[in-house]
Amino acid sequence: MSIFAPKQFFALISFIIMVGLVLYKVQQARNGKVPTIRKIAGLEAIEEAVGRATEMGRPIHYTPGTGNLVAATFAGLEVLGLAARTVARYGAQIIVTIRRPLVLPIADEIVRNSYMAEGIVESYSPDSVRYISSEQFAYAAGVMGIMSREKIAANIMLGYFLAESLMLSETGFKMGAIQIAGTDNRSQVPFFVATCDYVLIGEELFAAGAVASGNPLKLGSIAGQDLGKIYAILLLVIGSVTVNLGLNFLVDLMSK
Amino acid sequence: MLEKIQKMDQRIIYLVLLIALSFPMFRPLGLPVSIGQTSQDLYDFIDQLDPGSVVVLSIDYSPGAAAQIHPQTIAITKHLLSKKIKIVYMGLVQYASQFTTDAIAKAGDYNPVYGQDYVDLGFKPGEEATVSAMSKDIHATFVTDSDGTAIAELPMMADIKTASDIDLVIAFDSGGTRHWYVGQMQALYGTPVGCALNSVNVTNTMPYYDAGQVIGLLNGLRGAAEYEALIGDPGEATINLDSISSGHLVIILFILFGNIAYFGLRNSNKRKEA
Amino acid sequence: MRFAQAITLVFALILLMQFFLEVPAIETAGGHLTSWNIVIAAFAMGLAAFNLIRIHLKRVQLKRGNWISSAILLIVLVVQTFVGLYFGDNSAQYKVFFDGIISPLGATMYAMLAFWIASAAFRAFKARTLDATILLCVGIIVMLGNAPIGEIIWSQFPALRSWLMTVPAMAAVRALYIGAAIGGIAVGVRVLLGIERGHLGGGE
Amino acid sequence: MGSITTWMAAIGTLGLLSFAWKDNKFYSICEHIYVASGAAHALVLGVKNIKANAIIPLAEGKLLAIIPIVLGLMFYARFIPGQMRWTRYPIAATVGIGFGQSLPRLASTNFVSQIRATFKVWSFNSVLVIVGIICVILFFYFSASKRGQRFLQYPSRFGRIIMMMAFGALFGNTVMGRLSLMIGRLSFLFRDWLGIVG
Repeated sequence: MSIFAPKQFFALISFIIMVGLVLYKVQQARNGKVPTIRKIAGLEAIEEAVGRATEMGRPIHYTPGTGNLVAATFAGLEVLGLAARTVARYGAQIIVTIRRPLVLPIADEIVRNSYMAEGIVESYSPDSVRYISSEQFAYAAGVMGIMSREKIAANIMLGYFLAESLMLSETGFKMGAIQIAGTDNRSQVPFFVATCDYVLIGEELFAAGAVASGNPLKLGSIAGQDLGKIYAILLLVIGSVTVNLGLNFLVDLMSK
Repeated sequence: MLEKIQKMDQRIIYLVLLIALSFPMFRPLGLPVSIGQTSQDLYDFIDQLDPGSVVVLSIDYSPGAAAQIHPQTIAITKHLLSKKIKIVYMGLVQYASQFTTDAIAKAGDYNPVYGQDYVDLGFKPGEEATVSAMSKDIHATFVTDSDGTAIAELPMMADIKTASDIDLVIAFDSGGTRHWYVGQMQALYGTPVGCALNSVNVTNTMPYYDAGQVIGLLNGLRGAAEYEALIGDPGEATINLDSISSGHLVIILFILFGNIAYFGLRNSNKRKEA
Repeated sequence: MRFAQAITLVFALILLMQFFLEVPAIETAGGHLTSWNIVIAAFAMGLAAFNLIRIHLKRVQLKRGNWISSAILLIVLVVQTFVGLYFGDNSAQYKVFFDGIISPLGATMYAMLAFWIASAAFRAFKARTLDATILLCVGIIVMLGNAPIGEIIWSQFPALRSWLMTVPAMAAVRALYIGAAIGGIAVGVRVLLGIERGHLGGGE
Repeated sequence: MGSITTWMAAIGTLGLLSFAWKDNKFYSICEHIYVASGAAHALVLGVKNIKANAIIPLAEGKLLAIIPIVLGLMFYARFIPGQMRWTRYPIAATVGIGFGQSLPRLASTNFVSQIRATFKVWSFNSVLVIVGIICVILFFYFSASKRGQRFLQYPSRFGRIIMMMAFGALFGNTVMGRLSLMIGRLSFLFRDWLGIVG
């Protein structure tokens, strides 16, 4: 047992179980058993937002959040690919703003590939993906300036956000932009709920890219995610019942 | 009229809010602050200490949390100096000394003598290990004060050597240093521990207070204002708390107006349709 | 593409094992990876600076929009970088940029949230729907529980506030934590196994 | 009336505050200075990090330190026409490292610790917390069948109510903190800069 880091034993077990459940459903999907996944309202709205921006001849602002390369940032980048393809198809203009230098080349690659996938790589402008500043609020100040001066018609914010969430969404509101936002940071969700037209809350953000792609394997991973929820609920119920019966085995196991 | 409120320029909100926040700075409202039990306990504990007792103030907050905690430092410093209690300032977070200097300067006309009435041992890295080490031997742990003067040359430190010589430690904490004082000093040596916290950290400290491991605690700006009221010397926190009150009031009033306008308009539209 | 995908998977597995297991060799390898990441990120910063300079230089050359601001940006960028590299980032010279620009302006941006939160509350806190009504009522109760003025109105506001924070709010926040863990792991599986590879130049 | 840095800070503060009134030239200049300063700081730290984590170890004979330098340089292949594909290697590396660092923490602090913390002796509140958590989790159930959806209808509606209560509470609770920050800035302007308040 000594090779297991103290207190992480149960986290490891849970991690393996959750990964296993996702893999199981992905495999099922690969074998042709593709699950039906319910729609996510905010995603449907992306096309509407892009369409409206095209009509108005104004750009769309997109940010994959201000976090490092964590899962939420990736979820934001996954959706960026789809949003950028829609933008390319409509011939609209997208401005992607970046805080973390590492995210810059990835976002750039994704947007360029989207244009390539639509067969119009020549329409891709290298100025569409812009690094602003690594300092949290300098990034916010810069983006607020861009939103206001470029007169954006749509504002899409999907990823990890801190206090800048409200700075950006209030500015977007003042510009009269359609706003679609999503984050896994629970303390910022309330501000998105208060200011945006569509909000992806927590988990919906992680599922968004997969759902929007329609890719069967990705849809399978969402069904696997649902099995993970059942696992969590089972733990909650069993743990709570056993503790009240005076049995502490699950608590002890989880503390390992 | 109702329509105007509905579509009101946001800037009116900003302006009114700005005025509401500034006004108390020029003319304090002096709204009464009820004293919470946790603040009262900390005050009472310090108040019953004899002159010459030793209190360690561990200045462990970041500049970001200073708005909430620094007024607590000033208020407690005032109380201790007025009771002629000896103060040992130190810090487990790097900003300690700048706050200490400021607190002494703002404490008023007690003219404490450095080395006799108070000392500043400054920032000491090492986190929990430092607390453990100083509990056994303060002189060996710190060696010098924040200016580099040997502790042995500071008269008041002659009698302050281990945790048993300390009558109270207060952790002014925006991170997690209070856990170390409770774990290393209170649990092992029985030294009383008090806490001065930013609001975020209060909830998870309550178990210590309930268990008696922490004798009392101050909750953010509000706690500071309560302490200012207890020592009868309303200062920055009391004034700022007035600003907090007027700010909240303005926001709530705007929300109410917004709702009145919304429902008023909806009803009048319905009537028109009917 | 395959090779790149393999790099992603292997690096991730090493760090996963470093977290859960205590094997000295993996400990060392994980330490290397962490410090490599810092270096790679620093190189990416060069790319970012290039991006920033290109966009603003173009604006200055074409005298487009508020090109004066862009020119000022370029000057500050060059001067501060020079001072930081020449005198060091702990020098008194460099501290001027920190105390004069970064920290006060950061504090101001942060403080302006007071404005944004007020106007957002004015708009959103309207009893239009059930959702908005709950938001409105709970929001106001908590505000009144925080401000001393609330206590003057009704002495039980602080207690009610604390119940709202520790029971319903905590339940929802915990659930979001748990959901985010499960969702994050699913994203991880998609990326590590190459089901999602937009970032590596792969299409659907 | 303070030093040069106080004046710089005060002017910048007013510049940013002016955005609340209206986007304007003064704001734009302050914004660009701030953006530049933040980027320059990242650049300075970046150089420092390359020195500390790659150049110095390399000079000490730790040859492995060449790897991140090579990977980092591959980013710049994008400027050579036709060599774009090289940039995918540093990206692949950082993505792997990023997920390797963040995923286990999700399983540990987000998942296990949060679940364990709910195991409490039953009371009205503790049961409400558990029921609330389960209903919010079910609110996000994506792959329910038609029958499943009917079953989930009520729990997920309750979950939504709990969530809205939480958002209201978190929103309301943040107001105090944000007002404190603004009070801090105002007292900087009035006390430290203008000196009109004692």
